[in-house]
Amino acid sequence: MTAPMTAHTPATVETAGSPQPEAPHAPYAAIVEAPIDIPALMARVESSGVGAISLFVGTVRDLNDGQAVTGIDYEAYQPMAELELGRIAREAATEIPGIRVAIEHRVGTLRVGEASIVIVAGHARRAPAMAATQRIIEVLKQRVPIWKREHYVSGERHWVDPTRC
Amino acid sequence: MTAPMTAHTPATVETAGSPQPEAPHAPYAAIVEAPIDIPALMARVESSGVGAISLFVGTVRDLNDGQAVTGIDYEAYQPMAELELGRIAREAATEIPGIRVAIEHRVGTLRVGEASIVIVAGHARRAPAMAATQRIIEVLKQRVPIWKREHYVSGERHWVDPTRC
Amino acid sequence: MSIPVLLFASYADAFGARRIDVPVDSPCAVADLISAMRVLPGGHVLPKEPLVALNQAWVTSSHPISAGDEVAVIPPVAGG
Amino acid sequence: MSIPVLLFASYADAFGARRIDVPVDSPCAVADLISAMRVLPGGHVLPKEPLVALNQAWVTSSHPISAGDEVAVIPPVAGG
Repeated sequence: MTAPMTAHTPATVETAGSPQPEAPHAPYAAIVEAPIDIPALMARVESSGVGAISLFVGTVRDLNDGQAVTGIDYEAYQPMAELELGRIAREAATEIPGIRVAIEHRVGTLRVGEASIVIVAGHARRAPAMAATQRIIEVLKQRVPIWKREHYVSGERHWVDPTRC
Repeated sequence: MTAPMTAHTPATVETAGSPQPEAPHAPYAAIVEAPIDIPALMARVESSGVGAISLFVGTVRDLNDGQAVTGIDYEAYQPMAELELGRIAREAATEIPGIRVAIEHRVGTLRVGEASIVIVAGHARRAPAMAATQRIIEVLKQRVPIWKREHYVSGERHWVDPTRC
Repeated sequence: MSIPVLLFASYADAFGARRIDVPVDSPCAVADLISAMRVLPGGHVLPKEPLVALNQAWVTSSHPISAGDEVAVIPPVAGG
Repeated sequence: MSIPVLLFASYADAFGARRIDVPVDSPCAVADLISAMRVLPGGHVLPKEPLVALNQAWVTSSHPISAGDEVAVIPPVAGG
């Protein structure tokens, strides 16, 4: 049996409410078991200097590679996944000055339609905000130790191996 | 005095809850006066076949062209703005098959941090969802008859003219 | 004839109204209407080729205007 | 010596455990550990170059392993 590892305190520390809107933003990244609260995650990047917020939400869909999917188990190597998410967020902050990032990846058993990943990026301007979410989701899919096991209508369950696509 | 025109019924009709997830999605586009309800807007593109949702949120920031901004009046040629938003959404749906789009642009007086525009795009896959929000915000800024008057700390208010930047 | 023209934002401020009636010869194209507006008080704010919408759709300067059309002369847009 | 190895997802299923102890000679590099795992029951699932993390950071196959390191042999990742 491969139950998901439990999620505890986020590996990175969120920024304290700063009186200086220009102070660098400490990225927030966490692995969570509860449904992701998107407005709360957005609030983590809001700031009076932010003019653009880009969000990416990954959801469980009912079809993959032609097979009807009824749900997905997400499992993580929890402490490393959280560390790696935080590293990716900090890399984005280094490459895109002024970016404010918040990421949550959910683990456990998700139903069709539920969000597995939410990435939020805020910036004074539109292009850097959008570039950040795009960059982060691509790197995340390469580097964060998380796996998913799809449940099919047939009752079968299989671990997804993206290297075989 | 140039008070914003009032917003009424959306020009485009939202899709009825369809039993067929593959049915084409009627884009939703509206000019609104109340704060934009982002979760409600997201719900308009959710579907069991959607695996990726991209959102763009434009917010009022406290600085523009070096001037401290305290708020913005958004004014629209309301019926045409709603029509044009709907046209842009339908063009995106034609160019990106399977895309589901919901857009709200707010008018009236907004404080720093409030959202003026929210664009949501859902798709089975990530790249088309992200391409749709990017495309729509760029076209929207060219074609939708909406104007903004910034309020400065000095008490002055000026209509923004992007053609002079 | 006289064409009612909708104005918004900085143009409404410049012409001092959100709707003005502009006297033009018939037949009339968009360019003729703009020429007539330039000599009115506030007309100096109009750029070389102002944006114009006819019946809530964008048109170019050669487009004819008919009695009953909804005409709007539109300042540089700044949505988003 | 014996190296405790963390396993997840399809590898945990294949080896029948979420943690196994793998006997290796000392000194030992990542590649030596993987070779030792290939002959264990379930070892057939390992690809040519499996992903390995040492103390929760990615390492390559030449990286040395010391007693006390947290070692994880990691299936193809599928987050997002």
